[in-house]
Amino acid sequence: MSEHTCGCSKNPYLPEVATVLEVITESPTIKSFRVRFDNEEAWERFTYRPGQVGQLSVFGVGESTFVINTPPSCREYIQFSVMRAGEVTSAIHKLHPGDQVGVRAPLGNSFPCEQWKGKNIVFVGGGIGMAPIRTIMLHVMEHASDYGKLSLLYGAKSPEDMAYKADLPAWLESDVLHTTLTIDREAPNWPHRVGMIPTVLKELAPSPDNSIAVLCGPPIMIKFTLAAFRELGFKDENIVTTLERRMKCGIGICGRCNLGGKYVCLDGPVFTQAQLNELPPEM
Amino acid sequence: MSSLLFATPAELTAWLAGLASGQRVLVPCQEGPSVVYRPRTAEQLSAAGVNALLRRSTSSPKQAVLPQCETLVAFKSVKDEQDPSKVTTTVENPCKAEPTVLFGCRPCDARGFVVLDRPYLHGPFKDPYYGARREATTIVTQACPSVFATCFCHWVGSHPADGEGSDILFTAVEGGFVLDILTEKGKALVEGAAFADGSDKAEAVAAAHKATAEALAPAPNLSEAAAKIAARFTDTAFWTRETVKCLSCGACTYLCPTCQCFTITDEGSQLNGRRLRSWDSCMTPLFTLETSGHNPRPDKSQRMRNRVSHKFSFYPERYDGFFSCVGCGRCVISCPVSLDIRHMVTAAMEGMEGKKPAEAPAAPAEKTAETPKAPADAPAAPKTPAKSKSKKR
Amino acid sequence: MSVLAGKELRIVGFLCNWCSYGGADTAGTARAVQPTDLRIIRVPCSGRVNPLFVLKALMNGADGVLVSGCHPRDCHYSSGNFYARRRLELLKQFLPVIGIDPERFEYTWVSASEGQRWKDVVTNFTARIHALGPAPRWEDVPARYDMPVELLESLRPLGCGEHPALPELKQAIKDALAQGLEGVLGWKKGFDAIHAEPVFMTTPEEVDSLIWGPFNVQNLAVFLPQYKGRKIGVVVKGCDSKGVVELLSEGLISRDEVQIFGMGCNGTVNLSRILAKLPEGAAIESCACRGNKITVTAGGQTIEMTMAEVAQDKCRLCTKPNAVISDAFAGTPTTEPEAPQDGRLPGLRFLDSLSLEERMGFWKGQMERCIACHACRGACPMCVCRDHCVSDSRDPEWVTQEDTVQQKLFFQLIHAQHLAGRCTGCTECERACPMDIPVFALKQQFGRTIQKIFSYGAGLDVNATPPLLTYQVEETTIKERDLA
Amino acid sequence: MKIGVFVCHCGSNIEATVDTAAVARIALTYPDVVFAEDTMYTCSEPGQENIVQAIKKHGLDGVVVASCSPRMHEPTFRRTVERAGLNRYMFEMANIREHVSWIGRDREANTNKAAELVRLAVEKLRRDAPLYAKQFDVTKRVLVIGGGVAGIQAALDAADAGIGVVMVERESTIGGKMAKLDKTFPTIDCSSCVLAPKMVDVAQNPNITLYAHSEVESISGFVGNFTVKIRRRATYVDWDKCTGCGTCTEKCPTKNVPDAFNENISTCRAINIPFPQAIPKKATINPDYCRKIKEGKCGVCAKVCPTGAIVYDMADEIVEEKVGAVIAATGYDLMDWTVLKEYGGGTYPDVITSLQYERMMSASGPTAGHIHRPSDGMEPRNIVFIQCVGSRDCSIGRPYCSGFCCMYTAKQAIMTKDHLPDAEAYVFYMDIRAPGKMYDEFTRRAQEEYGVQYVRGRVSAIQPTVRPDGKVGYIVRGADTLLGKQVEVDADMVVLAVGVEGSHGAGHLAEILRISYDHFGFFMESHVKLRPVETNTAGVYLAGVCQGAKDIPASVAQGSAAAAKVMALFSKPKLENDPQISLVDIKRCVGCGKCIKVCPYQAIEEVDVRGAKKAHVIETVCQGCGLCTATCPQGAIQVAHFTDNQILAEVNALCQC
Repeated sequence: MSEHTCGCSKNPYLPEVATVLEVITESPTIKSFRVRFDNEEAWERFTYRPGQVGQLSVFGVGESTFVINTPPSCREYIQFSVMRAGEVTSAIHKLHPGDQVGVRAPLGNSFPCEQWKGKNIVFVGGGIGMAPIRTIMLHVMEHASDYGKLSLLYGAKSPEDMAYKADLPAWLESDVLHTTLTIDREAPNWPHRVGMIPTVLKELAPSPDNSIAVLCGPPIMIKFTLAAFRELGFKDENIVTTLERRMKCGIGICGRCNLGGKYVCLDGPVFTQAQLNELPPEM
Repeated sequence: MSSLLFATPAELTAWLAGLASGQRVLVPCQEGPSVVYRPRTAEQLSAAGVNALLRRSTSSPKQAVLPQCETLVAFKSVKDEQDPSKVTTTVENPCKAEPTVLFGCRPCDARGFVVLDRPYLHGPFKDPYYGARREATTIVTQACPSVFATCFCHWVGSHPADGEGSDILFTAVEGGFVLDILTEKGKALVEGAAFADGSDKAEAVAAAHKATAEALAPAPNLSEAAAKIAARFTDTAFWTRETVKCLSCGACTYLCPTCQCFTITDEGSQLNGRRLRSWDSCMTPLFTLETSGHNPRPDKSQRMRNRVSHKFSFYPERYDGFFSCVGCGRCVISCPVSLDIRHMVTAAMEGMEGKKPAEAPAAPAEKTAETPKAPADAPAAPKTPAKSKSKKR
Repeated sequence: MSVLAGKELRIVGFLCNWCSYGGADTAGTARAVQPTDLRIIRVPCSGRVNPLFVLKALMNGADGVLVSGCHPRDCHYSSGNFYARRRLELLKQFLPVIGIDPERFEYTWVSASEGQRWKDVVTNFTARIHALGPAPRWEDVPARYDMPVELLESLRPLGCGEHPALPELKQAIKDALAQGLEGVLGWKKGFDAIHAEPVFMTTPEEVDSLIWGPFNVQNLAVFLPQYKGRKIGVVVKGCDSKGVVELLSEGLISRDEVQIFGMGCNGTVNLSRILAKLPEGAAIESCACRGNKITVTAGGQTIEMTMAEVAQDKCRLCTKPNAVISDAFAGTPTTEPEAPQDGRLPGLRFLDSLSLEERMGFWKGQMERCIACHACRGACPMCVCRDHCVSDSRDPEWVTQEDTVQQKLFFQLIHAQHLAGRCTGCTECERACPMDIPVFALKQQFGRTIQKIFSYGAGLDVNATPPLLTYQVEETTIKERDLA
Repeated sequence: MKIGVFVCHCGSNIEATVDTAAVARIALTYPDVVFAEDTMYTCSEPGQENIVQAIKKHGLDGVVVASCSPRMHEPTFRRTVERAGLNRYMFEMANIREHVSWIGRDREANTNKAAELVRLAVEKLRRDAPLYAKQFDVTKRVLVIGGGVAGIQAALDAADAGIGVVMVERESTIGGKMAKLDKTFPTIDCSSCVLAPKMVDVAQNPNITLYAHSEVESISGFVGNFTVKIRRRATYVDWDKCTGCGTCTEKCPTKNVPDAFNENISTCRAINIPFPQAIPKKATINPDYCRKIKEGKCGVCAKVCPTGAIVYDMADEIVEEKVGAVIAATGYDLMDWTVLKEYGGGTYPDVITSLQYERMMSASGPTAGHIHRPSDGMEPRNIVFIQCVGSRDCSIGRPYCSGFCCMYTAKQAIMTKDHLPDAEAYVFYMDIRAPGKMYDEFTRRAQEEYGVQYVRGRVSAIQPTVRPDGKVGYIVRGADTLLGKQVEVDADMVVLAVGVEGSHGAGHLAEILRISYDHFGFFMESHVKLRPVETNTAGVYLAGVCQGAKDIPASVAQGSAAAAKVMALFSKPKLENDPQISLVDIKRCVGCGKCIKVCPYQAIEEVDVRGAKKAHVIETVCQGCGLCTATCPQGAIQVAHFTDNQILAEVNALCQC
């Protein structure tokens, strides 16, 4: 019985060492980090689907799960938008370009955009929830012809809290995407809408037939926006969202992120509302 | 290909001592009132003799394949001479396992490994550390000579002489032990052991197994357990009532041979540090506490609901109906408030014939007796209304 | 990162910024030559030094630790050193129980102007540590696995028969429920005849299931903080009532929300000792308790055992069998024996008989068996912050997740330190331990030291202030040593 | 994180016994250290500029300077890193001079120790977080407690600086002990001539609100925002109507009231005005003696009072004032000398205290300036002054010297010779303390010009005798250590220079002010040499004898000093707090209240957060001692810059075997 050493390259716990190429301060609490694997050969092999997540780690501090919010077509880097909240995210916020981090990706499932061919899609992003929305939206916009009418409703607390300021102009002028921006409360020289996302959504009143709703944001926002979508006639199986959960292994073994029999990190984080209704109510 | 061999206690001890020279031999050892698995050297084994080793262990042998704490990743960095801010980090994969013989565990422990194999090895991602140790470990199980009052392996589809998960199953008979070689690994282990043929003792073995099995109290029918316990999920009053006495200490999860949960934490610094995997318990609120302060399971009744549902409903739903509990009873023996999972399962199933989760009696909004709740800074978790849709089975 | 081998030892100093750090500066300015071993960590005040810092250092390779602050009454923050003096004196007398030589730790007072005195303090302390030599490392100490098994003589006759006043107690509870009490915590029969389990009785029928006897081992005070804001009752033995008193005195539960029912207790059993007398794992068919005899039929055999053989250690030396506080007390109180000369339980007695090195070996052996499940914390009525215990936190990170002996023993030290002056001696931590590790010995070491220094016992007076939360300007009962 | 390490040579102070270049090299191997160098003089102007450039060039997030003691240059370097744009708390120092290079000559050991101390500083810095001072608005008014000379001086100075003053005086008039004096040393100028104008200024200054016959009931809040409750004790006279005409005093039938102002050597009426220059010049009724109040009879004063100001059923009144700072100037009392049995313990009528003698000599005193023996009114021929009565006397636990008794005794002796030219004055003393300007000349003048006989020795006993002419005399037995022989004086009257202590009730006031005090009743200053008028409680200052025995010039100086401190405090528009304070994580706090019990400054209050009890730190009151952090079982309260993790990082850097 020879000593077994794990030659298997595919050790799901072993992060790829990557370098931070660029740090973009999106808002007082959100920064986006563009990273690229050091190992070029691994970088070439690396592919992912929109909506998949990755475990970004600062060595010595820990790992945390973030959606890869660049579309798969972008090959120079992958981007993670991180809101400062706890120990790991604060350590990430201290990173400078040139620092080394660990990346374990891709993990989890992705947005089932193949099934949306020919349908209208309503994207609704709340605060940091805009990160997963951005991934799938950019991917869908690249193949806009395959889909129907695309519209985005992006809400944040205040103008400073609005992320992706660099992309907003492009989204506003884009001919394939009808964009509406809103903030919770009145703010000086703010040209767009003011109001909570559910109320603005009801005003926009997108039609439910042949339409998919993609909805991400903090739990309280999802609760009311979901009700709004149902009021507008959207069926549960056409409403897609991503779940937030405490995660550690990210590969469905450590048992932490279970919702009933499903593991959010493996069977999710993307779920349709219909799937969620099947699972035990333990949000 | 079950071939029976016979070995006298002395022969078995000598054989074990021989194995100890080449590989790690884990045997149950008495330390104070508790029995734990410890590696023993050849001299210690021959001095102790096999009969002294045949004790029921207090904690499970899960340690053999999933240590309480191990290093998943070791990272080191080297500073660039010219530009010390430039650091090149290298990551190592210290995944190695020493060949091990786990001697003297019981059928429920062995089946515990089979239960752990499903999430650790048969999912889309294989766990290399667990896999390496699992492969390097040969399991020599003793068929239970007697049963404990807290044993209920027969509730969960097993029995005191179940060979599932074992490489060799030996049974104590008149004058020695009959070894039933079940797998290739088992066969490799007894190579050159020159044990006598034991096929003539087959009836004695069967008789011994039958006698032990009869000592077990009759088991309820748990075939419907998964659906019924899933239906019980929304009955918060039930879970609150059942967990009044629970201290939410988590001792049950640390003793359990099938608890798979662990946490990952980093120690040290980027220059020189390691990422640790260590056992974790779903019974502590920190298990699901999110950084925002929101906690889907803040109260012990929700945590116990998750623990029981995982073993008897979620796991079966995910892995073709197999329970993740092997009925060893350790959580019942060592619970400080003698909370009995058997009672919880049977009570949860009562009156749930044909019920679906939605139709479970909508319990009055029972004020959950739970520890001073950390004020959820995040807005209250949205309670998605129980849908009328029936649960697909 | 290490000391000069052979020349230096690892000595860690915690110096208060205002006086002692200044004193060290003055010594420096005066060019007062000193040995170089000491590494100084600056803290705002000697009161900032949590004894766990000292334990962390001594457990991880420090050969000596020195804490120095302002002279009493000179504290820049007026009372920092008064609290420090109590905590550090208590720590110093605690150290021997885990095999650390108390001479390796010292606290002293040096003012900013006493440069010469600081030089003498450092020189003498370093000499003392060099005389002691390098501290034994946990890796090199041979583990030992022997256990304290002594059976203590009971101070009073322990019984286990049916308690005559049980019906009276049940009636009192039923009346209270009738008057609107939401429920009363008690015990009922467990999954077999020798196990009892806590129950929250809300209906008269449930009250009938209340049992009172040798198997009522759980301390029900542990559940009280979870019922904050709700009016409930609790049935208490003598030791449990001390837990209730301590919770009340610290304001963790409010008196008007708890109704306390007491009855004379005749002692409870140690289940491991009963199970040891029965065939291994046998199912308990029946159990009869009469006088001081317990007759158990299991696995086809009938075994008789007396309370003297199987009673819990704490019950043998118990001096408070009747509730020290109660709203309703059923039956006549049992006789309360005089306080024993030597209140040590077997764990501490056994440790006292060992040498320092042997004690390290003892704890090493015990901690190897520990599975860090923290049931000892779960069962402790005083652990109200169990949901976010400092031992599970990363900020502050006192303990890592490694399962080494030091990390697991350090959790026990945190638990003992947090209970100093608060532990009521219910020994639930030891009973709840699935691996039967005598963890109560650490708490009792703090308890007896506090009894000796401050003649204070926890859980006896609702209006008492635990000794570590107050101070005397002149500590008559603390004999300080002077290094200079 | 990017850390820069600067190892200082400090000329040769460090370089002599520490290889700073090696320390810098080793520092480069520490985590997050991206720049390390050794410099000649880091604290010099070029040295600091070098740090600023390095921060900019390497984009440093934090700086470690290994040099001298942080008690010396931490503020300097904090300003340096602030100049370079970093937060001043992203900075740590390693003391490799006083704690390393200066105390040992073993270069190898010193270098290794220096490297380790730099490692401690780096590990702590890696866990430091930027801290920001908070701004609070200030109530620019000051409360002066005590209307003695120190309090008056402080009040006037503060009022002149435009600061609102609330003065609270316990007696019915300000002036304190100085108002009782006849003359003052060393110039023998009339005390009230000097003091009265200042008292009038206090009354007339629009910025000063005077509450006489009042006491401080309670003070809550913190520096910049104190809320003071003042109890205006009932005077039974409506001071708005009372004109101070004195008619009531004349007509009042109760004549046997012991006159506190005159140190009880005479009696006065139940309703009176303490002395002519009293401010406010208003009458007050002594309720313990007034027949109307006690038994409901009499009522003469109400009848005669021209303005009907008498209010027999007047009750105490609580008034609330908002102030930003407090100056305690509560003065002193004479200690209770009756414990000294050898001086008759208060039973001999002609053995009086210096203050009583002063009242006797005062023109506005009960004897209109004539010196008469209290027993029989005889003009004394031999007067003996005894020094250090209850001072410098360890046998009764009074070790300290009361400072100004030698000087006033010399003055009283001189005045005695003035009043009674042919009287003999003897002074028994141990050492004459005359340190001030023209002080020693003054005492010498008493001996040479006025023939006061100074006898160096202590008095062992005073023996009353009956002289042949039937009059009572007092044999004062003592020793003359200069002549080395026993001495006896047949004195007519003995004046004791009684030691001083904090005024009665000082301890209670200290607790209200949350400042410490010694068991003589003197308040404890923040630092006896460097901060004599400040206390450990922010916003509370001291002036005069309440802080320790001192004479009038020193008290006045401290009055001005305390006022100056208040002016400095109020000079900035907003008050900045020290950011090195504790902060509570309400998610972890279970509201057990242990931190509240141990906080020396009551800086932690219990608040209700969604129904749960939680602790909350008042930013301006917390002084950052960290006691709460060491007490909190679940680490829910952490003192910034000295959190558990920061100190643990240092412990782990040293002890990780």
